[in-house]
This record gives sequence, C-alpha cells and structure tokens, in this order.
Amino acid sequence: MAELTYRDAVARGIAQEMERDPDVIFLGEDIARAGGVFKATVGLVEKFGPLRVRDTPISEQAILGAAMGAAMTGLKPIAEIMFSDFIAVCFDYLANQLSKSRYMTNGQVKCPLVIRTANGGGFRFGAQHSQSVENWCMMIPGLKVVAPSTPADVIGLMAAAVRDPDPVIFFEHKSLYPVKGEAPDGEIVDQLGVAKIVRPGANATILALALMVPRALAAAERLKSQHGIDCEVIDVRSLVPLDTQTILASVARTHRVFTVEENPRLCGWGAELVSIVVDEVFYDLDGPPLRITTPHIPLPATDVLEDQAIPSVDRIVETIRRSMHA
Amino acid sequence: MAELTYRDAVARGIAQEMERDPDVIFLGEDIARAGGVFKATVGLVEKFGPLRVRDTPISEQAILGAAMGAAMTGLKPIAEIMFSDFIAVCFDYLANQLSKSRYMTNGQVKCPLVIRTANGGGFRFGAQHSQSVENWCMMIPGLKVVAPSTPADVIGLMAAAVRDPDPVIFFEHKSLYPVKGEAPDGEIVDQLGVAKIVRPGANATILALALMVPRALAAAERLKSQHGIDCEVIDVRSLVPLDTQTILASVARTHRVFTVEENPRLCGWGAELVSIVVDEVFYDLDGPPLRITTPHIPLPATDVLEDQAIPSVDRIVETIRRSMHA
Amino acid sequence: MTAAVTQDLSTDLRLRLYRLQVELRESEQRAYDLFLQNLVKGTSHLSLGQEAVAAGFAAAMEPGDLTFCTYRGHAHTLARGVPIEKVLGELMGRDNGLLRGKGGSMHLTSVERGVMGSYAIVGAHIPIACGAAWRAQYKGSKDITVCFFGDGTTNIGAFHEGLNLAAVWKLPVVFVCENNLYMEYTPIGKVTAVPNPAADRASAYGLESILIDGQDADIVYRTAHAAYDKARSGGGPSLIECRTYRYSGHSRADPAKYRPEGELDFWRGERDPIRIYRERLLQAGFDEAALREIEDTVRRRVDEATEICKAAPPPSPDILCTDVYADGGSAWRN
Amino acid sequence: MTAAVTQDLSTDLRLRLYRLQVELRESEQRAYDLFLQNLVKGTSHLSLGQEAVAAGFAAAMEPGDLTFCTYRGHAHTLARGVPIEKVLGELMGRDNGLLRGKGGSMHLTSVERGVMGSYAIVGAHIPIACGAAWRAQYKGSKDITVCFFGDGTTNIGAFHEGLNLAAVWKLPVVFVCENNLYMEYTPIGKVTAVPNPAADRASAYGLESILIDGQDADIVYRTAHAAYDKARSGGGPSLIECRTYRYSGHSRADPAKYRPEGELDFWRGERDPIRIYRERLLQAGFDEAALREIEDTVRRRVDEATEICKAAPPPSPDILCTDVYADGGSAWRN
Ligand SMILES: Cc1ncc(C[n+]2csc(CCOP(=O)(O)OP(=O)(O)O)c2C)c(N)n1
Ligand SMILES: Cc1ncc(C[n+]2csc(CCOP(=O)(O)OP(=O)(O)O)c2C)c(N)n1
Ligand SMILES: [Mg+2]
Ligand SMILES: [Mg+2]
Repeated sequence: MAELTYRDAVARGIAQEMERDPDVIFLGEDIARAGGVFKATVGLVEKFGPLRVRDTPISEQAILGAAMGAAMTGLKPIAEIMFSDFIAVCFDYLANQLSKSRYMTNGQVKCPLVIRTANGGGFRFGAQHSQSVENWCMMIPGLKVVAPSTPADVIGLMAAAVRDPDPVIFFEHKSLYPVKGEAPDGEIVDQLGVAKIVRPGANATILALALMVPRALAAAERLKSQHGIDCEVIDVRSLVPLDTQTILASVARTHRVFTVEENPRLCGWGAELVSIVVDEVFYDLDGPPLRITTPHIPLPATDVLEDQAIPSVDRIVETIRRSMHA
Repeated sequence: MAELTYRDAVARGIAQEMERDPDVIFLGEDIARAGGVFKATVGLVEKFGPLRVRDTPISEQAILGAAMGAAMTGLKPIAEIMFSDFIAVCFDYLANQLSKSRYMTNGQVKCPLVIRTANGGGFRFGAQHSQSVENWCMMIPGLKVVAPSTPADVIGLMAAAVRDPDPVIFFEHKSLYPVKGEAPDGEIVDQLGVAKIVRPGANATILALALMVPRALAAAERLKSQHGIDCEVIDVRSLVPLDTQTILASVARTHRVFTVEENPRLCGWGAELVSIVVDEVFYDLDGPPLRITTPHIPLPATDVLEDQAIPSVDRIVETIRRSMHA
Repeated sequence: MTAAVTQDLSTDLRLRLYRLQVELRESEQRAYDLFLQNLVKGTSHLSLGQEAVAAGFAAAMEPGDLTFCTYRGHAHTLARGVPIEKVLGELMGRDNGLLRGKGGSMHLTSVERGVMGSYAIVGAHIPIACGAAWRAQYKGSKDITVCFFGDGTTNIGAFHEGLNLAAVWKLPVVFVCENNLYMEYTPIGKVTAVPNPAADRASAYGLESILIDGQDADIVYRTAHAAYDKARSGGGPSLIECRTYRYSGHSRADPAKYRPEGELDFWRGERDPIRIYRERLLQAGFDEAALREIEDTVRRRVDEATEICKAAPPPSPDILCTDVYADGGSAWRN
Repeated sequence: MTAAVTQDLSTDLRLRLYRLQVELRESEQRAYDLFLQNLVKGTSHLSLGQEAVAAGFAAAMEPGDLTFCTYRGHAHTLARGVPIEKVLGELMGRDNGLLRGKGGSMHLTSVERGVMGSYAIVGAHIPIACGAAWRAQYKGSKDITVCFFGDGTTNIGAFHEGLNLAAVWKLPVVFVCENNLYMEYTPIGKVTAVPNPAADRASAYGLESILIDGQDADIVYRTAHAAYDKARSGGGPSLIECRTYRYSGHSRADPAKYRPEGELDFWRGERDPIRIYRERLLQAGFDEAALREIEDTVRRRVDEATEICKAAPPPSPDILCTDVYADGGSAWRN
C-alpha cells in the first residue's frame, strides 16, 4: 500500500501498461520532455524512450487521427488532449470516426485506444479551459467513457481502458491532480462499467463522478449529522458502459435519487441517468429525481464566480434537504 | 396562401430576410452558383449577387469563424454547414467560441448569426451523413436551437432566427425537403421558444421534432382509432429557448409523456425533456415518461436497416400502447 | 509533367495496368447503370475518368501495403483486388456487400485486402493514414500507407495537420491528391489560393512539389513506385498531385451542369486514360485481340457480379445492433 | 531581416514607440509580481521580451482598426490604449477588470478600443479575424484587422483554413506570427516541418514570405504600415513572421527549464527590444532625461493602476448568470 497523488497515479497507470505491452504508445502535446502541462506524465519518456512517448505539434486532429490509424493497425495508443475543452477542435474523430468505424465496416476495423484529458473546473481558467464535457462523449455511440475520482481508480481504470478493445475516453479531473490517496502496490487492474457505492445509505441515492464524488460524500455526512438524511453515494466511475444494476438497485432501495455533475444543465449525463431511472424504476420513487448541475452558462474565470457555478457541498446539501422536506 | 416545399421554403425564408436587411449575408459550400447540394438555396445568388451569397472552400472552421467575425462586427450572417454531421469538424466554434464570447466578454461581443444545416436520416447516406445532432447543440450554453417541421415554420422560424440577437442553429431535416405544405403569402415572422400543440389529446403527451412530428401525428391517429388512446402531439420546434410552459401544462393535463427523437439514445434531448418533466411535475405523472429514440448505434446505410433504426410510426404506436396497457 | 517512358515496364505489368483500368471503368459504369435502374441505395461517387490514378498507385503497391480513400473509393477498393460483387453488393445494400449494407458506398473497407476504409468526412482520413504509417515505423515493418483525396480536401484543417505530422515524423505514407478540377460543384480554382492545390503546398511541409498527368497510368505507376521506395527506405512522406477528371457528376444526384461546354468532351476524348493506354499498347506492338480478350473477360466478370448481387438478399434486421462494440453488440450498460 | 532605417519616423512616433514598449514591459512585470504575491487568479501568459511586436503593430494602426489576439494578449490589449488597471483588474479577478472577472486573463477584450478578443483555443481566432475583415470588405469601410498568434499555432487546422480563405477572398487582414521559438514547452522546430513556421508557408496561400526581426520596433512598425496600406487599398492579406522571444515561462506555472543554457541571457541581453530601442534613440540624439521621464511616468501609472485594483472589490455574485444571451440573462426556457 502506498500513498500517492492522483497526478502520480496517471504516470504510474500509464507506465504499468507500457511495461506490460510494447504495443502501448503514448502521444500528445508537451507530454514527453516536459512531462505534461499538469506534470502527470513526468518520467515516462525517460523510461520508455521518445519513440513510445512522443511529443506532437499543436494538432489535435492529427493526434486523434494518428492514434486511430495506429489502433486500427495493431497498436494500443494512449493520446492526450491537454484540456478536455479542446475535444471541440478534434470532435470529428470522436463523433464520426473512431467511434463509428467498427460498426460501419461490419466489424472489420477495431479501435482500441485511450484518450486521456484534463477535465473540469476549479483552476480559474475561464470558459475555454474549465469545462466538464463527459456528456459530449457519452452521447456518441461507440465510445466508452470513464472518469476516476481516486488515485487507485486512476491506475485501475487506466489499465482497464488500455486493455479494452474499444475506444475509451478517460477524463482526469484537474482539481483532483494534487489529491492523495492509497493504492495497493503492484499491478492494479480494474473493470469498466462498475460503479462503486462509496457510502451506503438508506434515504436517498446520490450519483456523482470525479470531483463531485468527494463533494457528494461531504454533503452526505452533513445531511446525516445535521438533517438526519442518510444518503447512499455512488461513484458512477464509468458512464459507458454504465452500471445500471448498481444504480437502479440503489434507487429501488432508497426511493430517491439525486445526480451531481459539473456538466452545464442541458443534456448532461444527469439527464440521462434520471431518464433511465424514471423509465425503469418509476414506481419505486417516492419523489422527483433531481439534478444538481452547473447552471447552463459558460464558466466564469474568477474564484468567487467559479465557485458559485460548480456544484458545492452547500448546494448539494441544500437541494437534497429541501427536496426531502427535512 | 401558397403551397410550397420545405426545400423552397428555405430559399424563400432566406430571401425574405436578405431583402429586408442588407446586413444579412450568406456563406457556405456550393450554396451560390450550384444552389446547394439539396437545392435549397437555388436563385439566391442570382437575386443578391456573389458578394452576399458566397461560395466557400471546404473549410467548415473558416465558414463558422468567418460568420462569427462578421457577426461580431455588425453583419447578420447565415452560414450553411452542408450536413449536420460536419458540425463535428467545426465544433469548437459552436462549443467554445460563438456561444461563449458574449458571456466571457461581459456582454461586449455579440454574435447574431444563423447556422443552417441538413440534419437527420432517411437518405441511406450512412453513419457520417445521416445523424440527428440537435443534442450536440442543445448541451452548449449560449446557443439557441431550432428545428422546423413544416414549410411555413421554416420561413417563420428562419426570420425569427435571423432577427434574433443570439447565435441560432437551424436544423433542416433532409427528409422533409420534398414535403409540401401551405404558407401564407407575404412576410412570415415567427417566434423562437414557442412549441405548437399540433394535435390536442387527453391521455398522453407526445413531444416530437422535425421529421418525428408527422410520425408522431400518424401514430396518434392510429393510437386513437385502434387503441382508444388520445394523444396530444407537441411540435417542440425550438429546443433552446424551450417552451416549458406549453410542455409542462400539457403533461399536467394528460399525466403521461413520451418523447420521440432521432438522436441516438444517450444524452439526447429526450432525456433533458424527461428530466425537466419529472423535476417539475412529478406528482402529476400517472406512469413512467418514456423516450422513443434511435438506438445507441451509428446509423446503418441500407434501407432495411436505417428504417429500423429511426423511430417509426409502428414503434411509436407500440411503445405507447404497451406503456399505457391498452 | 514528364512524358511517358514505358520501356522498362514489363509486358505483364502493362497488361495488368490495362486490365485494372478496364475493370474499374466497367465496374463504375455498371454502378451507374444500376443506379439508373434504381438498384443502388443511397448515394454514390464514381471515378469514371480517374482510373489511371487508382490503377497506377495500386499496381505499384505490395500486398500488406495499406490504402485509405474517400467516399469516391470504389476504384481504389477494387484496385486492391476486392471482388466486384462485394463492392456492387454494398452499393445495392445487399447482404453480400463488403459491409453487409451497414456502411454503404461511402465507407468501403476491406481490411483483408489492405483497404483500411473509405471516409466520408473530407480530410479526416489524412491524419488516420499517418497513424497507420506511424505503426509501421514503430514496428519496423516495411509496409507503406497510401492516402487518396481530392483537390477540395487540401483546404480543410485536417489536411494541414496530417501533412505536417507526417513530415515531422518522417512517416512512410504517400499522399495522393486526385485533382479532378472540382470540389463538389465549385471549380477548385475559385476557392483555393494557389493554382495547384496540393503541389503548390508541398513546400509548406518541406516536401518536394510533384504534379503529374493522372491520365497516364505509366507515369502514375512510376511516380508511385518512386514514392513508395522512398517511404519504405525511411525517406519519409511524399505528396503527389495528379491532374485528372471525373466524367460523371460529383455524386448520383448531380447532373454536373456547372461545367463549361466542351470540357467533358475534351477529357473524355483525347485525355481518356483507357484510350491513351490502349493506343500506347497497340503502338508498342501488343495484339489487339489480347486486349479485346481482357475487355471481354472483365465485362463477363462484371455481369456475373451483377447477377450475384441481384440474387443476394438484403441483410437480416438482426445485424442492426451488432458490432458497435468489440463484444459484438451495442450494449452501453451492464 | 533588413536593418532598421529610422530617419523617416517622426520624433513623436519614436517616443511613442518607446513609451509603449516601456508600458508593456512594466505592466507585464507588475503582473508577474502580483502573481508572486498570489494576487493574480487563474493563469497568465506574459509577453515580456515581445514588446516590440505589440508596440510596432499597434502604433501603426488607426482608431477603428481591429485587433484579435491570443491568451498571450495583455500586451496587445494595452497597446491599443486599454487602461492598465482594467487589464490588471481582470488578471486579479476584480470587479473593475475589463470583463469583471468573467473572462479572465486569457480573454481580454475591449470592443471600444478595437480589441475584439483574446482567444484561448489555439488558432480559433484566425478564421474569426477573417470574418471581421470580410465585414469591412462587404461594407466598404476602410478599417483593417490584425490577428496575432504564435509559432505553434501554424500547425493547427484553423490556421490553414483561415489563411486560405483570407487569400481567396483578398480580405483586409494582417496575420502576425510571433515566433518566440517555443510552442508551450516544446521547441517549435521539433514539431514543424519547415524552419520558419509562418514565413515558409506563405507561398501555400499565394502570399509573399515575410520574416522580420521582432525585437526592433522600427522594423516592426514599417512592416506593419506597409501591410496595412496594402490591406486598406484592396491588396489582400499579409502574413508576417516576427522572430522574438518570451523571457518568462509559457504561463505562470512554467519555470521554463527546457531552454538551453544561455538562450535567455542572449535574448534578454543584446536582443532586448527596449534596450535596443533606447540605445538607438540615444544615438540619434534624444535626451536621456526625456526617456527617464517616460519611464518614470509609466511606472507611476502602473503603480496607480495596481493600487486601484487592490482596492477594487471582487465582482458581485449577481453577475454569475448574466450576459449569456442578448436579453442579459441565461434563461434557456420561457
Ligand atoms: C468536412 C466535410 N465538408 C463537406 C463535405 C461535403 N463534400 C463531400 S465531397 C465534397 C467535395 C470534395 O472535393 P474533392 O476533395 O475535390 O474530392 P472529389 O469529390 O472531387 O473527389 C464535399 C464538399 C464533407 N463530406 N465533409
Ligand atoms: C487547440 C489547443 N491546443 C492546445 C492548447 C494548449 N496551448 C495553449 S498555448 C499553447 C502553445 C501555443 O504556442 P504558440 O502558438 O507558439 O504561442 P505562444 O504561447 O508561444 O505565444 C498550447 C499548446 C490550446 N490552448 N488550444
Ligand atoms: Mg475534386
Ligand atoms: Mg510560441
């Protein structure tokens, strides 16, 4: 067991897979010699050399296109898109190419690759460097979408993503990079499509992802101690494949559900999860499923505004408390 | 009153606005001399000249970028993106630029422009030319999103979009281009954010858009005549702004709601509408709100498969009938 | 453009180039006929008139080399040896098609034959081809990647990003611009800042400017061969612009009325690649009967393929949701 | 690079160029100090060392001309006359900031002053600048648009699309590549197929190759003036590459350890634009006291601006949801 940061877990997770499989290669902007702008890939080029850990030009379309071409022909690329907001400049590869080629070719073309990217707010970077865009990817058929909340999950889910035969988008949360956690020594391999009940509870289910997981946990503690509401908190971890079993079973037990997401309000993953819940366990619900989201606005830069925009512990507590009439 | 096709309504709608306001300009690939690949812009360059109706290179980023720059500095551009699938190659302009610049600049920069694009399936064009991508746009704060289902709405909503001070994405449905309808003579100006009850009904509300509107209407007729279920059909018309008043009032009356959309299943606009309904009128519901969508797959090319993928009248009828236990 | 020098091409190769061009011509012509009979589903983009490019580049490839092409990819797919009925079957949306009707004419792919896909978003495949070539470089394998696209494609961002990456990484990839003078309906010169959309931009990537006559299969073959040799031996990418012409409209819906009077006649007449090649072979002493034999054989094969396709059923509805993910299905949930 | 010829620049203009460079230097230095004091929120990208480019291009502009720049845009914003406290206030996230803290350092904008925005997605503003220039062309107004970007930006798709469109449409826009030798942390030469990322690509858009010394404000000014004249008179776009250098790291988080020993010293020493300009003025007979007076005045203004910002409150939480739409709010529903 070792304590390490979420940031260091990224490099460890990639290294674990690169050591195991020489077909795993890694490309992106400033990832090699500089170790990444978030310093999450420090040491990799020294360990694996510049042919496997490759700096690219500022050409996101070329990055994802090259990753796709390499994946189609036998390699297992990991591509970094520095900030998840930049997915917008190479969205064709996600939306139309690497996600669809297996289907379009009747199964001939395979795209086993991982796109890892720094997602989410908290750094006062403003509207073009702070977004949470899991929903941009969840809505595309053919993609798998993962967002770990702990260092151990970073390593284990990275391994699962790299070993997965389908394209996986791996959302790392910027604000979690400095956060520490325990991780077992040796190889860690997790599974895609498995949510985790990180706090059991009887009165309501809170579905959260990435940075929203610790916030949901803190809110649950406060809801319990101050308002007597006992919330189950589920770290969804993987949006596609989605662990509907764990989620629906929990809601069937607690009879209430709340989602907590950084996506701006409209068409976020919270809407999808709520829709699944009401479709499948409608009669188990004792009250309306509510979404706690960033408002439907671009993100502001300065701290007082950004902190107000992204769901906070206070807002989670307040929303749930009020909805549960406590 | 004249009968005209949805296709001709596009040219008439654009011409109406270009005649009114010399600051309205129009750009896109093959839109001028060739009249557009769907022949929806025939005659415009002859009427308004090549300085106002301008053919561009195959450069979607340049098309939207140029439209934005022109809008910021005083013009009212209409930009064509030939197929809505190509939004993926210029998504940065939608997701990060023209939608966010007003907010980021504290209101200094304005982007009054219209992006019109051919959306939806039915032409056996396959996975990269048949998608319905309203949800790609609805999820972006700062955009307005419109999708007319009739020739008269094409003209009226085009006018509303061009006159609107915000960026509007205008989804024309490919399969509706040849469809005819009545439109009043003279200027037609409609309003964004107003849904239309196109068939009143007492037992359930069906929310539909574009090509799904005639299908929902046909389904409603059959549900009534064959199963005694009286459905209210709402043509949502505008996803942003969304006419929640009309929608929620209808659901409060009928106590059931179904959405019919071409979006693939996950994070479609149906999920958003369902989530709003359960959030706001949960206790009015007599049963689960259900989404009728394209499955979460890329679109297949050939007719037997494509017809099976996109919601059909049969599937709408079956889903509603079964859910209403009739 | 250099003149054709044919001496050092073997008799076999020359007959192969001729046969290939005839096969592409006859197959595309049949696709057009089937479209007129309402038997082709969806759209289609023919390469009639552009056969020398497809034949020359394919003939110079080795098995294991990789092709990336566009929606205008029937010819490039056939030229790698994919059976005619698999291509026509896909156009007709039949179960025997290359993709069982799931992809359609714009996405022809045969991994078995090295055809790594036809791409319908302009320019998208240029970076993808780079990735395939990167794999060869990384693995030290000797295959090369050939990427075809049109003149209009040179104005899109992905072109620029892919060309730069290929040049910086010295990838074993050959980029082939088929300049058929038009993007969709707009003449390329009206929307492009340079007269030769690819050749005049080679220097922006530190590459040699190469502009050839795309109607002469021998020139195409030789140019291809030189570029492949360079790529295989670590010399990096090439960008080759071929001047050519498409006889039909852009796609099935297009009557191509935007072309100036006489332009089509000129190209279809003295610039027709098959006519040029046939005359050259006859002048070089090849037996006309042998050429006729080739033409007849090809026509028979196209007829047979057509019958196979007409007899083939549509795909089963059961495949609607297969092969979205590697487990064979489309389940996004557990 | 041609030598500086200064005779024909007026005394006023030369003092203005000097003052402007000093103002940019002092303001950026202050931004850095405030960052060290933890008073700057979010990130920031300084232009220390690149002052001659911003000063020269801005000084040659007329009121009404438009500036488009990147996240590295403090200098370009100040150079158009935006008050220092409005820039520093935005960096510090205060209510007096140019954008009241909503945009942050990467999005400085002053429509009033013709600064049409700072863009944080590499290359995105290049086509946007084309649109602004298209408006001038369409309206027949005489303003020109100037678009600044870095060397690394030349490798992204939007650059290519924008340059081609500007050239084809002959738009009154001047593209300025500030080649400071690095993209973020990677030397530009390692990821670019040509030695001069912009100048070596001008021909791909039918443009003249222009490469100048970006540390010499006189050269910059003259080059700018010529390009503006050409644009204003219907001659179309120019692409100008300026060799320059940034003294600090890429952004506040970057200690810039990737630079070879001595490189910074070289540029900060004999290549420093302010030192170069000061020495030239002294040699030309300008009074050192007058220059000192300029320097002191600027420093006082920067001090005052700093105090204004320190005293300014943060924005009210009430503005969180304003100005998403033109009605002033963020309502997506009726
Ligand atoms: C990104 C994108 N924009 C536009 C289109 C529509 N489109 C399909 S083919 C085509 C013309 C392509 O011209 P060119 O590259 O010269 O190829 P050609 O068809 O002449 O072979 C266009 C504009 C597209 N498929 N993708
Ligand atoms: C599309 C995109 N990719 C990557 C980034 C991250 N990024 C910000 S600045 C930068 C380097 C830009 O280099 P250059 O164009 O030379 O400008 P400089 O910072 O040197 O002024 C990078 C990679 C970005 N903002 N946008
Ligand atoms: Mg062409
Ligand atoms: Mg730079």
